[in-house]
Amino acid sequence: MKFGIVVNEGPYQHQASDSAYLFAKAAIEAGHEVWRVFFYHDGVNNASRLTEPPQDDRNIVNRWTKLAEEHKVDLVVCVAAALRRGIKEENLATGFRISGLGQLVESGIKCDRLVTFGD
Amino acid sequence: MSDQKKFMFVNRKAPYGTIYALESLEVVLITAAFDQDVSLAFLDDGVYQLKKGMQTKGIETKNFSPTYRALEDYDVEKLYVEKEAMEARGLNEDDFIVGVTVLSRAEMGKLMDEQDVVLSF
Amino acid sequence: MASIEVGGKSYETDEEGYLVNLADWNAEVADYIAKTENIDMTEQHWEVINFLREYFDEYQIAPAVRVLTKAIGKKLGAEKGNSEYLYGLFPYGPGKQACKIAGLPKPTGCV
Amino acid sequence: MLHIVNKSPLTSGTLESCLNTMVDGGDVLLIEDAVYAATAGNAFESKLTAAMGRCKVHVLMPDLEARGLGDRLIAGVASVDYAGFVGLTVSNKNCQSWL
Repeated sequence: MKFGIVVNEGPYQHQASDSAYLFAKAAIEAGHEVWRVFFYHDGVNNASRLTEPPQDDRNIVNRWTKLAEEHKVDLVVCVAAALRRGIKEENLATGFRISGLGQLVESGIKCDRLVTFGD
Repeated sequence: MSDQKKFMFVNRKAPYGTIYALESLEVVLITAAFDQDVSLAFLDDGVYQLKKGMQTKGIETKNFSPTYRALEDYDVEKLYVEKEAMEARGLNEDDFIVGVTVLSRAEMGKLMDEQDVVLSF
Repeated sequence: MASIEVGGKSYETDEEGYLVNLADWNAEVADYIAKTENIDMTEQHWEVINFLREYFDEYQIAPAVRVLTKAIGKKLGAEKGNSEYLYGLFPYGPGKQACKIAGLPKPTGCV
Repeated sequence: MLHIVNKSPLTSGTLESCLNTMVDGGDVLLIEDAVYAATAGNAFESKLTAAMGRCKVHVLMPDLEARGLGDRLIAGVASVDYAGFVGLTVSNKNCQSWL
């Protein structure tokens, strides 16, 4: 099955981003495709390259990057939400791209299931 | 894109206290451009998003409620308000900035069940 | 931050030339921005610009091109409610270019 | 339809709204702070068990264990891991997160 995932909350502040990641990983392990993860609202902060968690904590941003590299997951950050919150090309982590809200709608159209994580 | 799906946007949060209501409206406007079957559902505190007479000068925030009236131009005409939620907030249809269809909780549940994609903000 | 000089007054703009403070807009500023876009404002251009400003005033959004086309057709007549006419006036798109001249926010939710 | 809820019923009306609105026969999955609803002795227990006649309730076990309540599961609530979560989204034709 083809999955789309929506993340509406920032990393470390809310569990949504962890839940979304673990869901994505489990879906891939079960043989499904995670076609796109769309980051909206404060979720755009998942894409900040400037994130530096302490060494004894999980690195949420790097974890997404790795998922994109290993499983060709398309990580899309909403441009309108990102500009509001200071996420731009220059501080975007590897594997993420900034694009329009149409990419979220497209996920709904093209994927068999769209699962949202947020507050 | 030729395939049309049934999209429902479920709004359960009040405006201004958080940004969800405004950013949800932004997605709705974009979805309309994809020629999908779009409906909006207002439940719980989401009903407050439609209250007319908002005056936001004092909080130095943009009043986005007039935008609900533009939805018609975007061919988004299915706006549903849950009756129980509306009544629990002391509101009635005349309090809303735009025309809506009031549904009972049971009717709302059934409508949700029929959707292909449900986005909740 | 960039800025433009019009009639001896300075107005803040972003890198793409959109006004930062929407309240700064006036007809002279519109004329100036139009020139930077290589557009000579005619009565037909003003019709669209005024329409956009009224629409924004009423609904707090700049309409999508499809919606603008339909609404213009309704208000100014079918011969103007089509994209050939609107793109004829604003070659780079009635969305981006006309909004800029009308002093409306930059459309960000683009598909 | 799969209904995903992530808030404690003791501080938010979300789970109650979900149970009141959803049509009979659906699946409910409790994740994140909603897992507290599935623990024996919580003030929402009777409402949850009443709903279990009309729908199937599942809890995301890793979230319950993380909160130190893995051994307090109300009888009749199904326990799933993330693979089970994925399975529920597959077996239902659509899903909704009650945010």
